[in-house]
Formats: sequence, C-alpha cells, structure tokens
Amino acid sequence: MTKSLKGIKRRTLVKSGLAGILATGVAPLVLTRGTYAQEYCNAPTGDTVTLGFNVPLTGPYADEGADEQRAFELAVEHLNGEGDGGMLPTYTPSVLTGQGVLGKKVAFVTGDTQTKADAARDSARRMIERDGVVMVSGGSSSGVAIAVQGLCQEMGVIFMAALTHSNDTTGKDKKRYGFRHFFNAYQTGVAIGPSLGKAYGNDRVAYHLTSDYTWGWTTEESMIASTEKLGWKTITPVRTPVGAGDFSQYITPVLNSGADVLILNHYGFDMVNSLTQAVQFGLKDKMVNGKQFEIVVPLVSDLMAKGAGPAMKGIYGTSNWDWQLEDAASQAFTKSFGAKYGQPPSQAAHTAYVQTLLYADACERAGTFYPPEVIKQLEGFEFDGLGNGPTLYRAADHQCFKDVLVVQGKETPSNPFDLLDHVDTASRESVTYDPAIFGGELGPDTAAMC
Amino acid sequence: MSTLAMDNPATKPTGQSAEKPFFICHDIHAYYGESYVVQGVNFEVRHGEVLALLGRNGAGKTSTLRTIARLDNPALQRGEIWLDGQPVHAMKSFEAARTGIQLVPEDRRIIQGLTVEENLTLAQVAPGVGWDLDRVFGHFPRLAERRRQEGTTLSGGEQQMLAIARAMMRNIKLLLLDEPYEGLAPVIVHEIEGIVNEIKALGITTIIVEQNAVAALRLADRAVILDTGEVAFTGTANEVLDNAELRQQYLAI
Amino acid sequence: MNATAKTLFSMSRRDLITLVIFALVVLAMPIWLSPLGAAYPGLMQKFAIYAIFALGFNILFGLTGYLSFGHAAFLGVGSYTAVWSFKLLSMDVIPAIIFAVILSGIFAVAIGYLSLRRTGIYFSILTLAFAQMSYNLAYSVLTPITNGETSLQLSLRDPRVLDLAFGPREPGLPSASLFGHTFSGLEAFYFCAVVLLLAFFIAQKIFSSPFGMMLRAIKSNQTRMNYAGFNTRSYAMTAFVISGMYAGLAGALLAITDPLAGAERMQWTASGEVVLMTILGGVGTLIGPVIGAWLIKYFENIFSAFNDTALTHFFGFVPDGLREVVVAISSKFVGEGWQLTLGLLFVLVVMFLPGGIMEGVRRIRGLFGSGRTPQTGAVSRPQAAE
Amino acid sequence: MNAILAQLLNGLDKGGAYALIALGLTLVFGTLGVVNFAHGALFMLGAFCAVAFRQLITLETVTLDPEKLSPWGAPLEIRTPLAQSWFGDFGGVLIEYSVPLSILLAIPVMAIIGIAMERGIIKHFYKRSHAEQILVTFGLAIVLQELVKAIFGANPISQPMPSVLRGAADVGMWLGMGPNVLTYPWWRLTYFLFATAIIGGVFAFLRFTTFGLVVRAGMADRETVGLLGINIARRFTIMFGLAAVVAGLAGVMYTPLVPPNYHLGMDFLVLSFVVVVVGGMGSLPGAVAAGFLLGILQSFASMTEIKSILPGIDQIIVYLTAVIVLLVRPRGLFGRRGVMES
Repeated sequence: MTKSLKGIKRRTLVKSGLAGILATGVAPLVLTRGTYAQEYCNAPTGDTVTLGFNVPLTGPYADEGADEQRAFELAVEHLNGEGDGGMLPTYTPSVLTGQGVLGKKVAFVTGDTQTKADAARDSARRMIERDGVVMVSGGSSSGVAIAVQGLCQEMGVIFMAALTHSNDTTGKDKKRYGFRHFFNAYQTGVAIGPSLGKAYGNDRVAYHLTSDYTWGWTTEESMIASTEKLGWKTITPVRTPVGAGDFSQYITPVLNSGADVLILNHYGFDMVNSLTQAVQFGLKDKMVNGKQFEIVVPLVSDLMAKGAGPAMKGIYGTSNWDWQLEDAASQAFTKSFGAKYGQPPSQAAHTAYVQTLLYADACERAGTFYPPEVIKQLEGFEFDGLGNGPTLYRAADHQCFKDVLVVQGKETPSNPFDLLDHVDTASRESVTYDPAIFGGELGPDTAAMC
Repeated sequence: MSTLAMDNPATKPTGQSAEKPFFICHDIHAYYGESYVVQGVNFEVRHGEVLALLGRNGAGKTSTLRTIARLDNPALQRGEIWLDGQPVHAMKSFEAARTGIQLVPEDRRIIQGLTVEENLTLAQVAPGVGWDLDRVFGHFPRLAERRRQEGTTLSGGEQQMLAIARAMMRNIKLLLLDEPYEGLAPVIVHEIEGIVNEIKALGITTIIVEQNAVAALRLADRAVILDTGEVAFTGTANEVLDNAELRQQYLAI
Repeated sequence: MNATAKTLFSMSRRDLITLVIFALVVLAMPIWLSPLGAAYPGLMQKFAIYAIFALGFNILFGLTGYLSFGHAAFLGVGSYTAVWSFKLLSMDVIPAIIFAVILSGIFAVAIGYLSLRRTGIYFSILTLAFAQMSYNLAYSVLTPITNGETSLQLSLRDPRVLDLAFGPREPGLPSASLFGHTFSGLEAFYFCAVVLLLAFFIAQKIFSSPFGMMLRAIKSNQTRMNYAGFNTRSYAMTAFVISGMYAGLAGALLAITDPLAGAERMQWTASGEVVLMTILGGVGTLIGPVIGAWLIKYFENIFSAFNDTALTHFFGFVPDGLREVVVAISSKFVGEGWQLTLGLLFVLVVMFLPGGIMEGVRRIRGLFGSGRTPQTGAVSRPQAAE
Repeated sequence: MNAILAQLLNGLDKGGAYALIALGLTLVFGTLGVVNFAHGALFMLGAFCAVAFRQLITLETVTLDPEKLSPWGAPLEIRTPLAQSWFGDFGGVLIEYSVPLSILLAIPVMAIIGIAMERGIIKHFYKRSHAEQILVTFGLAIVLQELVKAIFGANPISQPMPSVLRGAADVGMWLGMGPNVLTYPWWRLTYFLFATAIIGGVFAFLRFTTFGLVVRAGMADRETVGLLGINIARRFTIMFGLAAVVAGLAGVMYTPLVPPNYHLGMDFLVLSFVVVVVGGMGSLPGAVAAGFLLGILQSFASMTEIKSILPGIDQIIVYLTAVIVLLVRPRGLFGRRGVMES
C-alpha cells in the first residue's frame, strides 16, 4: 500500500473536479502526490491559522461542551494578545508571545458533536476538509473523543483531546496524533481510594451503576480495583444507557441489594439525574448493614455539582482541576474567565484552554505546524504554571501526569459557585502507572495529505 | 363533491309533477371510491306516503338511502335531493339529520359501549328533537326494562326496536328504513311490522328498503324498483304485487 | 414507461435522457457545489450516499405506500458489516459492499416477513419497533459486535486475513481501497457517485418494469389486487428487501468513506430523516428523493454552520439599527436553528405541496404552459397501504 | 419480595406517565381518527409550561455590590427574586410550589395550543391518509421542539419539587413490614396518584357528561353520531384541546423527576405509540392498561436477576412487547374491530 492520499485541498477541488469529469466520471487517478505543493494536511498558507473546536452543544454532556467552547474562545483571544493574557504569563517554559502562533493570527471554527460519535466525526471532517483546520480539540465524551482521535490520526491532524476521562483514550485506543491533558479513570481510582477508606472504612459493599460505554467501563473497572484493594466487596455492576433520563428502574434494585455504597459511574446530565434520583429514593438517609449508606461519584465537576444542587452534599469524587485552587495560574485563569463570562471556569473549560495553549506553544517551539515536529515537541514535555503544578506529557501514551484532586460536595456553600471542597491531593507519583497495562499502539507519525 | 349541482340552490329541479312533491331525488349519482353505485336515480315521495325501494342485492338500494342521508360514503357526485323545499344535497349528514332525515341503518348501528338509555339520549343532543324518553319507553316497554343494559347486548329484534326508537326521538320529516326485518325470526318480524305500521299511522313520510318485498309492499303506498343503480320501475305497490313478470324479473319472487 | 423492455439495458429515450442529465449533475458536483460552500469530499460523499438511501426507501414507500419508520436499521447493518469486512478480511471495498448488501437483505427478509403481516400504521409501528430494538441492542448487549457508544472502528491489530496474506502490515490504520488502490477523499466521492448512478439506473428499471407497475397497483388498491388473485405480500416483500439492500449499500458506503459504524445510525430519528428526504423531494418520483436527500444534508452541514457573523455580513445592505433585529430573528432559523427551518419547510410541503419539490417543479412548469406530461411514475401524494 | 414490590411501585409511576400520554393520544385518535406524531411534543410543551412558570416567578433584579467582589475579582452581583420583593412570603410559597402551581398555567396554555393546532393544521388532514397525518404532525413536532430549543436552550432545566415531597415515603410501614424495608420517593407516589386522578377525571368526564356521551359515541361510531344530527367535527377541536391538556399536565408533573429538555417529546413519542398500539388503537381503557403494563414490564426487565437471564432485555422489552402483541393480537389488548383496518 502506498502512502495514503486522503482528500485534497479545497482550493484545488474545482480543478480536480473537472479532471474527474474529463476522466469520464471515474475517480481522478491522474492526481498524484506530486501535484501538491504542500507536504502535510492543511498547512496554513495565509496569515491565519485555523483551529477546530468540536464540542457537544446538545446531548447529556452539553453543559461541559458549552464551557469548553467558552475556554477555547478565551484561549484564542489570549494567543492573539487580546484580553488579560490568562495563564500565558504563568506558563513555563513558554515561548508564547501573545502575537498569534508563528506569526499567524489564530482563528477558529466550532462544531456540535451532539455527544454522538458519528456526528462528531462528521463535524471534524467538515473542519478538516472544508475549513482547513490544522488542529482539532474537544471532547466531553470519551466515545466521541476516541472516534475523533481515530479520524485525526487518519487525516494527519493533531487532536488535543479536552474532556475525556476513559483509560482507553490514551490506553488501548491511543493514537500518535492524539494528546490528553485530562486525567483518567485509573488515576481517579488510585486517588480516591485512600479517602474512601478513611471516610467509609474497609468493610463496605458497593453497587455500581455504570454508563454503558468506554468511559463508564474503565471507570467502573478502576473503581472496583481500588475499592476492592481497600477490602470492599462489589455487587455485579449494572450498565445503564447514556442519556437515559429516568434512572429510577436501575436505582430501585439498589434498595434491597444489601449494598451500602452506591458508585455512580455517570457523567454530565446523566450523573445529575441519577444522583438526584438516588437521593430522592432516600439512599443517603438509609442505614444498611448498620452503616450509613453512601454515594460516590468518581468524576465530578462544578457544573454537575451545580446541576445536582443539594444532592451533591458530602459526596466524594475526583477532579482534574478546580477554580478555587490557590496557585497563581489557576487564579489568573479564573479571573480572566470570570471577567469574560460572569462565572468561574469548570475543569472542562480549564483542560480545553490548557490544551490549546500547549498546542500553540509546541508549534512555536517546533517552528512549524508540521505535525510530526509538533508531536515531537509535545512528547515528553515537562511544564508548569497551568494550574496543575509540574506536569509531564508522557511520550509513551500521550497522557499527562500531574496531581489529582479529591473533592467532596460542600455542605454549606458560601456562594453559588462554591460547591466542592478540596479534601485531598494524590501526588503525581502515586497516580503514575506503567503505560503497558492498557496496551494499544500509538501508530506512526507520518504526515498525511488529508 | 365539486361537481355537485349547487350553483343555484334556488333553481327548482326540472320534471316536477303538478302537485309539489315533499321529497325529490333528482338524477343522483354516487360513488364508493371508484365504483359507481348510484347511477342517476330519480323518484319523488309525497307527504305522508310510504315508499318501498326494491331491487335485487347490489341494485343500489342501501347506497341510495345512504346518499339521501348524506353520509360520506357513497359520495354524491351529481344530482339534487330536496326535502320540503330544502336542498339536502348541499348538506353534511348531521345537517340532513337536523333537517329531519332519519336513517335507521340496516345493521341498526347500536353504538357500542352505550346503554340503551344512552343510545336514546344521544339522539336528543342535537337540535330538532322528537319524542321524549317517557313516550319512547311507553311505546317500547321492552326497552324500558333494559334501559341500563348495554345496547349491543340486546337481541336482534330489540336492537331494531332501539334503532327505530332512537330515530323517533328526533324530529322526523323523512324516515329511511333500511332492511328493518333482516335477520329476524318470523315472530319478531311480525312485531316490528306492527311498530312500522304505527309509524305509518302517525303520518310520517317513509322510504323502506326491504329484501322481503311482499312485506314491504303490504306496507307501502308506492314502489320504486332499482336495477344496477338505475330506476327500473315506478308505480303503486299494487301494480308490483299484480305484475308477476315484473316481480320475476327484478325481485325474483 | 417502457414496460415491454426486452433486454436489461434497453430503456426509453426519456429515461436515458434523465439518466444522462442526472449523471452530469452528480459528477459535476465539485464544480457547482463550490459556490455553495459544499464542495468538500465529506459532504459530497454524503450527498451521494443518502441519495442512494432515499432512492431505495422510495422504492418501498413511493411505489407500494408502505411507510417504514425503521429503515435506518438496514443502513446500520450495512455499516457494521462493511467495517467488519474491513477488519476481518480486507480493506477492499468490493467484499465490504457485497457482504453489506447481502446481510442487510437478510435482515430485511426477517423484518419484512414479520412487519408485512400488517398494513398501515401497524406496519409503520412494527418497523419502528424492530429498528429501535436493533438500535438499543447495538448500544448495549451487542457491544462485542458493535463496540457500543464508541462505535466500531478499525484497529492496528485487526486480522484482515486477505490483505495480510498478500503483503506485510503497514504502520498506521489502513484506508478503504479498490483493487489495491487506496481512495483519497475525492476519489471516494467519485466511487460513491458511480455507485449512485448505478443505483439510480436500477431504480429506473424497477419503476418502468411490470414489477414496478404491480407495486403501484398495491398502493392504489391492495384489497382488489388480493381479490384478483395476486399475492400482494410477496410483491411488497420484494420491494421491502430491495429497499433494505439499498439502505445496506448506503451504509456500506458510509463505512467506506469513513470506516466507523455507530449505533446512532440506526436510531428512529435517522429513519425519520429518510422519510423527510423522500417527502420533501417528492414521493414516488425518481429524482425527488435524491433532491430531498441533498437538501437535508446541505441544511444539516452548511446551513447549520451559519452564525451571527455570517448573517451580519449577509444582511450588510440593511440599515444599522434594523440589521440587528433582522439578524436576531433570522439567526433563530439558521445555525443551531436549522432544524426549525427544516420542520417548517416540511409542514408546508406536506400541507400545500403533497408531491414535494417535484410537484412544485411540475406546477411551475405548468404555469409556463409547456404542458408536458408528468414525469415517469409521478404520484401526487403519499398514501399509506391500508 | 421487597425488591419485587419496589419494582412494581416503580412500574406504576413510569406507567402513570405512559398511560397519561397514551390516553391523550387515544382520545385524539379515537375521536378524530388522526395519528398525531406531535403528541409527544405536547407533553414536552407541558413540561416547559412548568419551566416558564418558574422562570417568571423567579425573575430577578440584579444589582452590583459596589464594595464586595466575586471570587474572580468582578463586582459581586446581588440577585433578588421579584416574586419575593412583590409578594413577600407568598412569593416564597409560589417559588416553593412552582411545579404544582404551574398546572394552573398549563391548563389554559395547553388548551390554546391544542385548539390552535387543530384549527391551524390538523383540521385539514381528517380526510387525508394516515401516512400524511403522520408526516405533517411529525414536521409539527420538529417545529415545536426547535421553537422550545430556541427559547429555552438545548440543556435540561431542572425543576425542584416542593421540599415536603422530597425524600422517600416509608411504604413498608404502611404495609406493616416494619420501618425502612420498602421506601419510595414521595414525588413518584404523587405522580402515580396524580396520573390516576387525571385518568379518573377523564373517564368520569366521558362517563357522566353529555359531551362525554357524544365523544364515546363518536369514538365507537362516528357515522351514526352524524346521523343523529350531531356535528362531531365541532367537538373535535375541544377534544384536541383536552388531549393537549392531559399531555401537558403529564409533562408538568414529570419535570421534577427528569429535568426537561427540548427533546423530551421525541423521547416519549415512540414509546407512547407503542403503548397505544399494545392497548389497542382507539381504546381508552386499553391505553391506560397498556401504559401501566409496559411501565411495570420495563421496570421488572431492569432487575439484575432478569437481565442475567436475558441480557439486554431492559433495553428492548417495550418494543418486543409491541411486536409480539401486533403479531399475535393485531388489534392490541382491547382494540376493536375495524379500527385502522379497512
């Protein structure tokens, strides 16, 4: 098989279309690689460089998607030297100038993934083929992120995954062109274990309700591993469809199952619904096996905490980042985001913002947008000042390693955005694992003509 | 519906007799979907008269009655129907009913799920009421006994009584009786015949369609015989009873 | 209307002209779509693929009047089969298409056998129920086959026994190929376009064949056909299976242009979409469903991407104060609101133009008094078989 | 045993929603003979009546505090709900009971929407084929949901229930099983009771009023009703309004269970048709019985014990039941001869 030639540039379409007709309607085989002046997909030619932000604006994760989009727009502003610069000054080592990237002004296009793999790939293809984006970012569902990451690998466009927490994204489905700053389910399990043991003891029976897709499965697996290490028992996990709305039929059996902990491997509106419904069922007030019944939500965000309202009180979970962190970078970002949007950023917004900066910085350091060079800059990159402390972009699986926050729903919030208590931090060392445990291959970094 | 001859409702149909008839069917054509079931039927009924509409199966008798009652099917495509100077052809079935046309359908159409009494009171929801409930129950004591029973659980004869009684609760100008004796035991037929005779005695203009031509002719003043959607004969009841050839050809009796 | 065609390839002059014009329009898409902002391979491929889907759906609904609300299930089956063919056998598109068409045909036989026992809305609900079951199962317990929400994708470790028997494993994910030639984006479009032309040609043959006549007769009066001794169900069944295979073909092409198969493709809203396409374009006409498919896909991909900035630019001629108002109102109908426009358009079409866009074209043509006879097989309004 | 009872309760509240939606759908179908694919959208509109009501009474005045700063350094916003500033404590009560109170808004709004729909569109489709009815109402459903999306956004908007009905009732105590053996959320019990009340109300209306008599007669035999001089078409509009109100009320009370979004109607549409078909097209008792039956079946199918025998059954039970019923009993459980057959 020869080097793949996938699609051609918009500007040459008319010409090749004509060629197609001349070749009596058969595929225009006359076109060869030599026809092109560029040597990689969507090499920016003018004085702008376009980035594609592909986030869910509808579907169960729409809240997170909207927040990601806000952060992307903010990041583009800051890269172009507008606004207060956000985390640009705190980020080290940085070569970002605030004058665009490689002298080009940053432009962007957006798309709605609808939280569906098909629609997300469609949208990403439109960005790549029509709008000529040189990088795609976004996520909010690991299923979507993995699907888009696969497409980006094929088309030779870098994918800076934003919100995706499944182990598979940088595990069995990892790709050379895909990078993830967000932490993953495995790290959640490792981080939350000690806190759960401390708070709820070592003799517990856990019931899992799990979103039926890659993120749910890996979260469930990681949570089972870490809680069983504590000595907890696990009742057969129950899989629930994404976006089910009413989870009552899955919650009812919990009441008589003998479990004394309910672990909700749900995210976004699913988690908001299942948690509030579980609380309505009186689970939090129940005594089972002589112990207070507890609910755990492995991955929480401010947005979900806001959606769940009082139901969130006292519930443990983990976060990638929280706006109330006191380091200078987090404060700068929160201030910048809050001034623009009137609300603090969520962890989804944070990771989206950081990924955009990291990509831009890698291009600057590489001195080109040529993906293989950009990839080299990101692989094994050690940085700080983006809100998570010292962080490593591991070369082996393109996963970032940094501290993980353990949080708990606040009992008495002081303001409508003060919803999570930062109760513990799992160190970067403790959540680092051997990349081999999840398998997968990154694949080649050869540039493609998309 | 569009070809209905309604452009000038004031125009009186052609071919009237000297005495102004009470009810006129003038050249009516009606279709069930694509099948042409009433093919230009003409006849007249005088006030207070009973007309027997006869013919073999499929001759178009029921279709003619349904057309007169202005039901959706068969659809009247052409022709005029006049009752007491009112253009029935331009009406919908509920309007025809309010004008005073009452069809007692061949399968009685007792409404499922409604009691005897409900079936009856339903007839007095719309304006143009006739007998009241007491008078009906006075006339039909068997219905009075079963007033709380569901209408469709009655026997065939009782259902026929109910159907007629229901019609009587409307203000009737023209009664259309479709096969009143059909499927009933001889004893019951006799009973219904008695009721129909009483109605005749009240002077209600009636068109009766009946397989049992002899029974119908006993009752009727005049008769119209239909054959494949057209009028084959018009005359007095006795002319039909006396003409064996006619009976043989069109009625098979 | 050449019902007496002797050989497979003879066709009426009129059909031939239609086919040639259609071929020119399809093959020249990269040119005429360019000013419309739609001339990129991803969308043009969709134009070709969904046109095939709608063509096939129309063979069932347009000809027999059976309104299936579950046709997306066959599309999904086609996609999954094609991706599995890529994974297990070869990246060549020919086996993928063949398997997809056969398997969706088998699926159609099974679902059609049960659903066609009922007519009218009962038929619609049965097909809907089967499609929803397929969708829900694909999402949950069939995950080992469908990869659930994440969607079925190629992986570096796929066996691909045929490909690997002839050559070593290349680094990276392979792409679909035809006899060893790997498709580029535009080539993939031309491949789909050629398949569309073929599908269109077959649809033309079906429309003008005695079989097509029989299907129309089922639509106009099934009971009478039954009385006349025709086994209408077997005719309807054949139409159902053919249209299922068209859907399977479309599904396979979706997988060829982008080797991923997701369960959402089978959801009932996807089935509803092909109904919209067919009605919007003109049910029972040959070209109508194709136009409907293009229109909806254009709306979905281009219209939906209009934003306030684009609108402000578009309404540049409107005075300043008023412009904001115009933009604010019109922005409800484009961008994220594109479905509102689609829904309104659809309601208006069903109410005032039951023959869809094609009827509009005929009426306009009639207005100018060219007085030509309606197009082959034009049927003015949808009618459920009841 | 308790597990089964709990699932039964769960089936009853689910079934209540299904039955209410199917009831309205059947009213429309039975009297008007119209297959209304926009019925789910009416349910959704009802839910958004609750949302709109709450948004109205929680309209806030925003003032900036000149001294205090928000955590991100912007001036702090002080929000005061207008209802509270105008009505004082009563405003608080309004907000607390916004969901049940929005029924008062939903009844006239849904009636108007229903009547407008019937007069504007449905009326023209009585004599057209069922396929065309499906199509136009499907289009209408898209329009309605997109309008709601344009106004209220794509995200679900949660509606809090009154605090007295939060938490769970100790149903086990009532049944003499001892404390905390069987608990069930108050609001779900309320929903079940509410559904039963509405269903009872509709049946009583049909049973004991002249209008109801005409409607029952019209559902059974429209032709004969016309022969008795009754203009049934005039009552269709009212019936459509009533069906819209029933669907809307089902939607209002559903909001605290699942935060409504614009897509809610489509989610329920397929299901409600399945319920109607299982119950028997045009049969009101059938719609109610099938609603509860499917709710209970769905609830039981979600039990781990059942899923371990029949994996995935919880996902397809509703459709599977529909297919089996349609193939074995084409008229559904309570269907009458001659409905949708010809």
